[in-house]
Amino acid sequence: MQNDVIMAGFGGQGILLIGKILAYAGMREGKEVSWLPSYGPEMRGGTCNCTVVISDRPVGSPVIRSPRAVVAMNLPSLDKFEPDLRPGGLLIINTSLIDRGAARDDVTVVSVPANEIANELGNPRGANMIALGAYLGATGAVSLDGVIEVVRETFAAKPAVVDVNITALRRGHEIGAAHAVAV
Amino acid sequence: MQNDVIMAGFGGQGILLIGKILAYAGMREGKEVSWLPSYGPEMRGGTCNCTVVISDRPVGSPVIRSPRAVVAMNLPSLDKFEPDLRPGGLLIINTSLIDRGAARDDVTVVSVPANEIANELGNPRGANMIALGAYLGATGAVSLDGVIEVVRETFAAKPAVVDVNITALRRGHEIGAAHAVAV
Amino acid sequence: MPETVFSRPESLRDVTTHYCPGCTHGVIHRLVAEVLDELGVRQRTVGIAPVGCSVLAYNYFETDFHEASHGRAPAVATGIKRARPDLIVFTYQGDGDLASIGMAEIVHCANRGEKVTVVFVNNAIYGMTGGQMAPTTMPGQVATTCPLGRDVDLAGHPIRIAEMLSTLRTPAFIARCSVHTPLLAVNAKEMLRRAFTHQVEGRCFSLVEVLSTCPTNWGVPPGEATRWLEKNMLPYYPLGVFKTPDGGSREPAPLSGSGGRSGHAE
Amino acid sequence: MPETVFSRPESLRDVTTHYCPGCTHGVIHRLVAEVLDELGVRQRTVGIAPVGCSVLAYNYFETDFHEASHGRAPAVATGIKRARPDLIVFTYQGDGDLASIGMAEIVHCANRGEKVTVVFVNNAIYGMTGGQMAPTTMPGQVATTCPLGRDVDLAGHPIRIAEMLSTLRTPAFIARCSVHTPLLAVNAKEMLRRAFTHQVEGRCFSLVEVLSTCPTNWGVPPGEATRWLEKNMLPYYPLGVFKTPDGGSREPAPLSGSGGRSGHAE
Amino acid sequence: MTKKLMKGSEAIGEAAVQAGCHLFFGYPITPQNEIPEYMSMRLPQVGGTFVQAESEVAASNMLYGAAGSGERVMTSSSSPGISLMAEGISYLAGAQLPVVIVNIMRAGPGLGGILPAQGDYLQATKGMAHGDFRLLVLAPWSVQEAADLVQDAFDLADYYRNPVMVLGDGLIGQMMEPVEFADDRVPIKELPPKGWAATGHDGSKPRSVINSLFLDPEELERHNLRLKEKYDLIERDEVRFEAVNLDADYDLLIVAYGTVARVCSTAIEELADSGVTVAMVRPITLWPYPYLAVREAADRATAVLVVELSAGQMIEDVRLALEGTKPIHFLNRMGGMLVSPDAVADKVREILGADAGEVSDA
Amino acid sequence: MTKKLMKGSEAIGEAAVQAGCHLFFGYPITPQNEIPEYMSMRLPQVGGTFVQAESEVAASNMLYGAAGSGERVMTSSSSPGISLMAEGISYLAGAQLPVVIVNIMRAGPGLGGILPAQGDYLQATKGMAHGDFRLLVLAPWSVQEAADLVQDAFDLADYYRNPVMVLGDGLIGQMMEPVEFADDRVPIKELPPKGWAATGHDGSKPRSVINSLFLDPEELERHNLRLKEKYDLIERDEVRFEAVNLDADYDLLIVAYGTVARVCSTAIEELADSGVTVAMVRPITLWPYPYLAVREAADRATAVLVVELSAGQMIEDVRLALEGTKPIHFLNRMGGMLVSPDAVADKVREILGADAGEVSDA
Amino acid sequence: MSQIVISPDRCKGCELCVQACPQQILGMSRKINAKGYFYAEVVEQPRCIGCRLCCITCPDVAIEMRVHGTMYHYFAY
Amino acid sequence: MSQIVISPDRCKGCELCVQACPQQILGMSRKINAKGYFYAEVVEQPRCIGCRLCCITCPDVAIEMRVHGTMYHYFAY
Ligand SMILES: Cc1ncc(C[n+]2csc(CCOP(=O)(O)OP(=O)(O)O)c2C)c(N)n1
Ligand SMILES: Cc1ncc(C[n+]2csc(CCOP(=O)(O)OP(=O)(O)O)c2C)c(N)n1
Ligand code: SF4
Ligand code: SF4
Ligand code: SF4
Ligand code: SF4
Ligand code: SF4
Ligand code: SF4
Ligand SMILES: [Mg+2]
Ligand SMILES: [Mg+2]
Repeated sequence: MQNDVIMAGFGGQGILLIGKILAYAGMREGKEVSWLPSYGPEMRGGTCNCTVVISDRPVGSPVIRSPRAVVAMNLPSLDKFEPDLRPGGLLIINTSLIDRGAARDDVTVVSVPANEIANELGNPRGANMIALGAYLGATGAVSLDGVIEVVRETFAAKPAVVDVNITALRRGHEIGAAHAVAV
Repeated sequence: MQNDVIMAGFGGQGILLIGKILAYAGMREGKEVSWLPSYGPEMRGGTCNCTVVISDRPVGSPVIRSPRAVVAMNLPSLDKFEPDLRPGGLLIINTSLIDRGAARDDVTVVSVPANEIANELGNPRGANMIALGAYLGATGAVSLDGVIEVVRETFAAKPAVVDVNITALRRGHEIGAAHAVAV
Repeated sequence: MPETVFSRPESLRDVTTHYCPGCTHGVIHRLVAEVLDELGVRQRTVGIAPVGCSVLAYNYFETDFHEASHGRAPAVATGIKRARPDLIVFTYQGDGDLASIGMAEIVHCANRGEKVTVVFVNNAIYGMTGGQMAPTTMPGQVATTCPLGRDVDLAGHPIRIAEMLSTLRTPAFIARCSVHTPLLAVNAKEMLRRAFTHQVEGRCFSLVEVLSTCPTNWGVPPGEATRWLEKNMLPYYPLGVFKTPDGGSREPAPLSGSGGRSGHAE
Repeated sequence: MPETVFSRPESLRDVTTHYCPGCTHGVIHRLVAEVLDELGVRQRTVGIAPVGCSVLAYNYFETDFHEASHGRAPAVATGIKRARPDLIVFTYQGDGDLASIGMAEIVHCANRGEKVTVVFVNNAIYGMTGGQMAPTTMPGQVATTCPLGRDVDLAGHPIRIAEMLSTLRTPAFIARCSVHTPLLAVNAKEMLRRAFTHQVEGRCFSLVEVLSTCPTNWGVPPGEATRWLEKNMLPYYPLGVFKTPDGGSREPAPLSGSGGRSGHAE
Repeated sequence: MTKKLMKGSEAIGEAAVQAGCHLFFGYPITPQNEIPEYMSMRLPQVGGTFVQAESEVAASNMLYGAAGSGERVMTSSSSPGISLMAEGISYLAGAQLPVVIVNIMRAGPGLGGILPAQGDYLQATKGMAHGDFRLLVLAPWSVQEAADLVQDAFDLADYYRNPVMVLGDGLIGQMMEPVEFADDRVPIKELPPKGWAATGHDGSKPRSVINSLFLDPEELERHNLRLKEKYDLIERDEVRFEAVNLDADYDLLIVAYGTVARVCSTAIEELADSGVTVAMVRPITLWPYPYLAVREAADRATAVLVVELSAGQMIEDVRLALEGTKPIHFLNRMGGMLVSPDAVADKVREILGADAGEVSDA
Repeated sequence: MTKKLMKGSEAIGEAAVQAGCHLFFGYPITPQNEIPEYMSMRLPQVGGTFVQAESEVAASNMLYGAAGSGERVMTSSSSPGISLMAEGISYLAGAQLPVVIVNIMRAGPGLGGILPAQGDYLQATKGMAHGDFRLLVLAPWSVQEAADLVQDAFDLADYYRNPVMVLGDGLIGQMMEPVEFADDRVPIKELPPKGWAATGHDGSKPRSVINSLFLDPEELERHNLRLKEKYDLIERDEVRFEAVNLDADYDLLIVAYGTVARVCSTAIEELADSGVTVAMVRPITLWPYPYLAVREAADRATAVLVVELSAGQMIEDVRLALEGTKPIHFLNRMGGMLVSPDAVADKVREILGADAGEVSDA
Repeated sequence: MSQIVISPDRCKGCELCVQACPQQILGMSRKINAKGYFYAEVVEQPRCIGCRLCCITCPDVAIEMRVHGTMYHYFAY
Repeated sequence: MSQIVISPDRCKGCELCVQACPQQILGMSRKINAKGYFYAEVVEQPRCIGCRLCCITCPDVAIEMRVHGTMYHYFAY
């Protein structure tokens, strides 16, 4: 049984970070994992994305042509990856920065106003955590607690950050859980 | 029918030059020819040599392992090439600078006090021409007149040099002719 | 009916660059393009892009272009100019490209006196590859290959290309300028105009070193970056003209009281 | 019972070199060997031979050696010294090797301030390959790749390495000397001693440029060659110390009345 | 021995450090910048030395000096940078210096692109530079294997006194995967002391000269023959490959290396689900190449499929192995495009559907 | 059209000049110094340009600029210098620039020696540098052929927009033989104008950009595919070889190239005198390689003998050609040592004496 | 009298022009443009003195200046 | 009192020592040595002032100097 997801957005939205946290938590749960960032010209400004695979068996291709899930944090990302999503797959859309809905009708769509919520929580940089939470809620790819553990360690240095991010994770998780899917 | 010869001596004795003249004359007589100089570390001081092949058929290997003739203008050259000479081959020794005779008894030896004669002729740098003459005399590889022609052209600029060199060639030729061999 | 007194020069193609927000590569591009327009040489100009953030310069200038291998633009320029002396040839190179891997090529291109123009963009960092130390990186400046800051005891001091090349005997025009303020940009344009003019008149090799910002790899916002350059780079990289073709040679003489020219034994 | 006051130094192996008669490479070898003896560092010295007539230097010195690729001896030296700082490391390089193909390596080795010593033998020609033009070849000097003499309009002026390197900010000892007369050879030995001493004391990079003859490719007898060097090279290649580690920087300042450091817009 | 999630580039760096690599000389180039960056941070912590060379040319020659001094040294680069090391690598091989060279391949030719490719296979295995010499070439397919092979590379380099290249691609350099390092790793070879190193000369041992010059042709020929003997030994003893499904009875054999082999393994699993059995030989040493393994595995298949991210490079070695005994099919992408498991599966079905005897389309 | 006695290096230079080579960029290296020296004297006489580059790296990049400007340009070097051009040559191939590169091979690896060898075969034909590209490689066996091939090289380079390498050895460079140049030579190809050259842009034609960078992988892949198509075309149309005695019925086939083939031809004549008939295929294009010719010629022989001045490089292509159909024997010298006609003859007798079916000793 | 025209879609939001304007009449919009940047806009056109410093500063040639009637230039450019 | 010893077989006949000797007491032999060079020899040993310039000049370390008793050095070396 394998979970894979492409997470994408503007550089600076903390996309690569949530991907790493997800992979790390997966490893902690004894799963086989791989994390692959996009690299190349996009790095200048533009968009960035990463592919995370979490599986019970050794990970074959770390490159996923048609992912089981896509987390789109901005419009270019949605335009780029929505078409590749597997039929029946999961599409998480950050409605704060994306003013269009999904074009696909054969996938589960979870709309998350990540930036708005983040601002509410007084943690404007936490939109990525909300999206991650939503992904976890919808897929259960790894346990929320496991991820929270990793977040604690990642930001061990700045306890303040830890708590706001955990709150963000939980808020996202609730939203995602409401659309729980099996992918 | 093929003639080939290795000519060797100190750098500065004009070895490469007489080799070129021989090859050039051969070409003029409609023969196939090749001229191959030694190159490499020896160029610093030390000895130098060249291999000339004159043949009726296209020249195969321009490198001759066991030559039909050797012209040794100094001791190191004699030591180096005498052993390679073909049985029955021709060995020309410049006795002015070499105080030993031939070690081989299965070859025709022509002893030429090239430097002495050159000095006699008031042409101290002409030892090489005397050796070339001797080789021509002994082998008839190409005609003396042909070579003289080439010498005329080669030194066209300095007529004085032409005459002394022709004289040197003739003197050498006489000596060589006295030992005429078929190689 | 309004007159447009400032707009995109003809020699600069109307495309969005891939440069980061506030990166002054964009300013330098425009200045070069304006000079080409004003000298009326665009149609016979061939540019040479380096390997660096400006690797795609060939997409930005409205002239023919060559994309050179890393550091070798001066050799490519030599090839072009020797093949077609009628062309106006310029290289556009970063500090890693020119001062590190391309050191031999720039020194020899300058020393042969190739009649080309070199636009040397010094941003004290390897931009494109993600902020590694350059030969021009400032002492103590943090870069991804000197995480604790450049240690001059291990990596030496920053190389000053304008100073070094101006000691060569072969005539040349060599200057350093900056674009971190508009007024200095105006001066930079003047330096570029002089450099290209020397080439147009077939006079000599010309090189203009332009101090530039790299907000992304310096890790500061563009506004900060201009102040960082002012504070850290300007004192070490003085602006001005270092060499003119008729200005004679600028190499140091032996220190007095040393060996001297004591002649023969007898 | 007579005392031998002059004989072959221990650091110089008792073999005949392949150098041409009168070639001063031999003198320079002996001077370096004498200095190694006198400093008592032979046993912990590693030399680096270039590609050039001195390619076989490893056969002539009684020390461990590396044979480097053409022009890269300073990089090899860097590798050795960084691996074994306790060793005394010197390169022995010709002018084609160091000033042409090896330009980037010598500039960066000097600029990093590698604590090695470079013996730079400038004979204004490519000796080993048969007399082609070097970056150091004199204007008008005939070489096999400039049969009509070096044309400065096409090949530029000779590069003065000592001058160029002494403009780098990183501390170093840089000097130029000659061995075409015995007394100058004595001075050359002194320069070499100072250079190696700086290394032994772990102080800085050091380079000694030694003017040398190439009778074979200059096409003159050895005696002539010393006079040719005196007449043609000395005036262009002044002897002396150009830089000392504590002597401060020697780069030229901007020419006055140019661009200047005009600050911000406001 | 705990698992860490590491980027391939960092795992390569850490593996080198733990293998006793004391010096690193390199020049930045995407997609392997994280290797020099990691080393610049890590080596000083263990008393080692990191030097950012002025170029790859310089780096390869710094390697020469440091390796000649008896230290364990490494450099890393990507395709164009490796080409710049060609002369230096020939010198390293000629002087028989043990060094580890990592090439994280990107797409070419020329500046090309920065995405993964396998276009440097022929360069690494056959024509790296002038003169007769060989590099050992190791090709990892995962971050863990990259780490393991880097450590083995140091042992092999020291044992054979020969440069060893670790040939990965952009994916290996950029992806993160769990890695673990043995706390008690032992060298895979008995390693003699480096008496040949040039570290000073007090007469107690013969003078050390690190050199590749032999002006006397007879001497140089003897040197060439000694090298050839060494290479023959390596070809005999160091061939490595991984076999997938060789015990099953399969219709088709896939030959692929590096991350591409991983994509193929996914395809093989998918095919298995749909009842098609496919075997794979994954060369781990690209030189020496597992000719025999490929030949024997192919003997039991009806056809062979070679999958590469190149115009067709390793396929030459497969041809040499098969000597025309089986049809060879070819699937490739180039320019940074990747082969997908589906593409492999489809190609396999197409081949098996078609007449197995068909002429190779490669 | 008169015969002149010329050194190979000079003949190569003169041939280039007469083929319209306008610029030469090079750096001295034995054993081909006479090429740059000749060009430095000759080019100015015809209004051309000679530049002594600061290095081979620079030379290959000057070539790039001059070729990109639409001129006929050449460089020459020897083994170590060619290795330094690796990156530059990959760029030239990637940007599809027509240039002629002469490599007068010397013995390696590393600094090696300065005497003749054939150790750069695999480099020239397979692994010259990073990325997927090919060079046309022409191998002359006489001074006259060297001159002719250099002139053809310029036509082939222009026609295919691809670098062409003329691969000779120290003998070709140093020996003197009679040469003649046609007064009225016509190009061997229809040559279109070089509209692609970057010579200024007045809008009358699309902007010219000489480039090998394609950051978009799909674009780069298209570029790689276009290159591959070109190479396939060259393999189809440009194979050249010389056949000796193929019409006779022979026991053994020799495969050799360059001056070595000449030595073999002498041996073949000697053997003929003693009643032994031996045939030879001499590849003139090393890439594209005459696989078919070698295969067909071998079909009629009992065994094949490959003779090389290397540890065994071209023999790989012979293996690819023969696919195990015939035993392959190998005779070689290295380090600057040369094969003698006698050695070849002896080897032939030994093989024919022995059981033709014996296992290859290569 | 001078008029500054900033093209929102060319702007990358670097704010250098804002910093450069001696009249402090440039500011950043609250809206994000197609590229995802908050772009610059003219806040108080009338106070513009037509010095062109903003135009000269902009790395992306996102700023044009038009003139109605004639105007005096502070410096040649 | 100084004694100059020239090794004929090390000498390459460059004549630099002859040129260097302030006393003009060195000359070239008429004989050729094993290497094929006319080698240098001391013509007038007694007039040698022990300045060592010949030794310092010789590129092939073919010249040694021995001293009988003590002697004054013109310069340190
Ligand atoms: C031979 C080679 N080595 C290394 C690289 C990787 N590389 C690309 S750009 C660059 C440095 C760019 O820095 P700089 O020249 O300062 O330009 P900037 O990006 O700062 O404008 C490097 C090392 C390469 N492409 N080719
Ligand atoms: C890469 C490479 N390029 C060229 C050569 C050929 N080469 C050998 S020595 C030399 C120049 C030597 O001149 P210099 O450095 O001045 O030393 P000198 O012989 O004058 O002492 C050259 C070009 C080489 N061996 N390797
Ligand atoms: S990385 Fe730096 S130099 Fe490159 S575009 Fe961005 S800011 Fe400019
Ligand atoms: S060629 Fe010149 S440098 Fe070389 S050994 Fe002879 S004289 Fe000395
Ligand atoms: S022209 Fe001057 S005043 Fe007007 S907006 Fe621009 S900077 Fe401000
Ligand atoms: S300077 Fe240009 S890019 Fe920057 S904010 Fe102003 S208009 Fe936008
Ligand atoms: S020591 Fe002085 S005086 Fe005596 S021989 Fe030598 S040079 Fe002449
Ligand atoms: S200097 Fe030395 S080599 Fe030259 S002649 Fe005198 S003794 Fe002989
Ligand atoms: Mg930079
Ligand atoms: Mg020299």
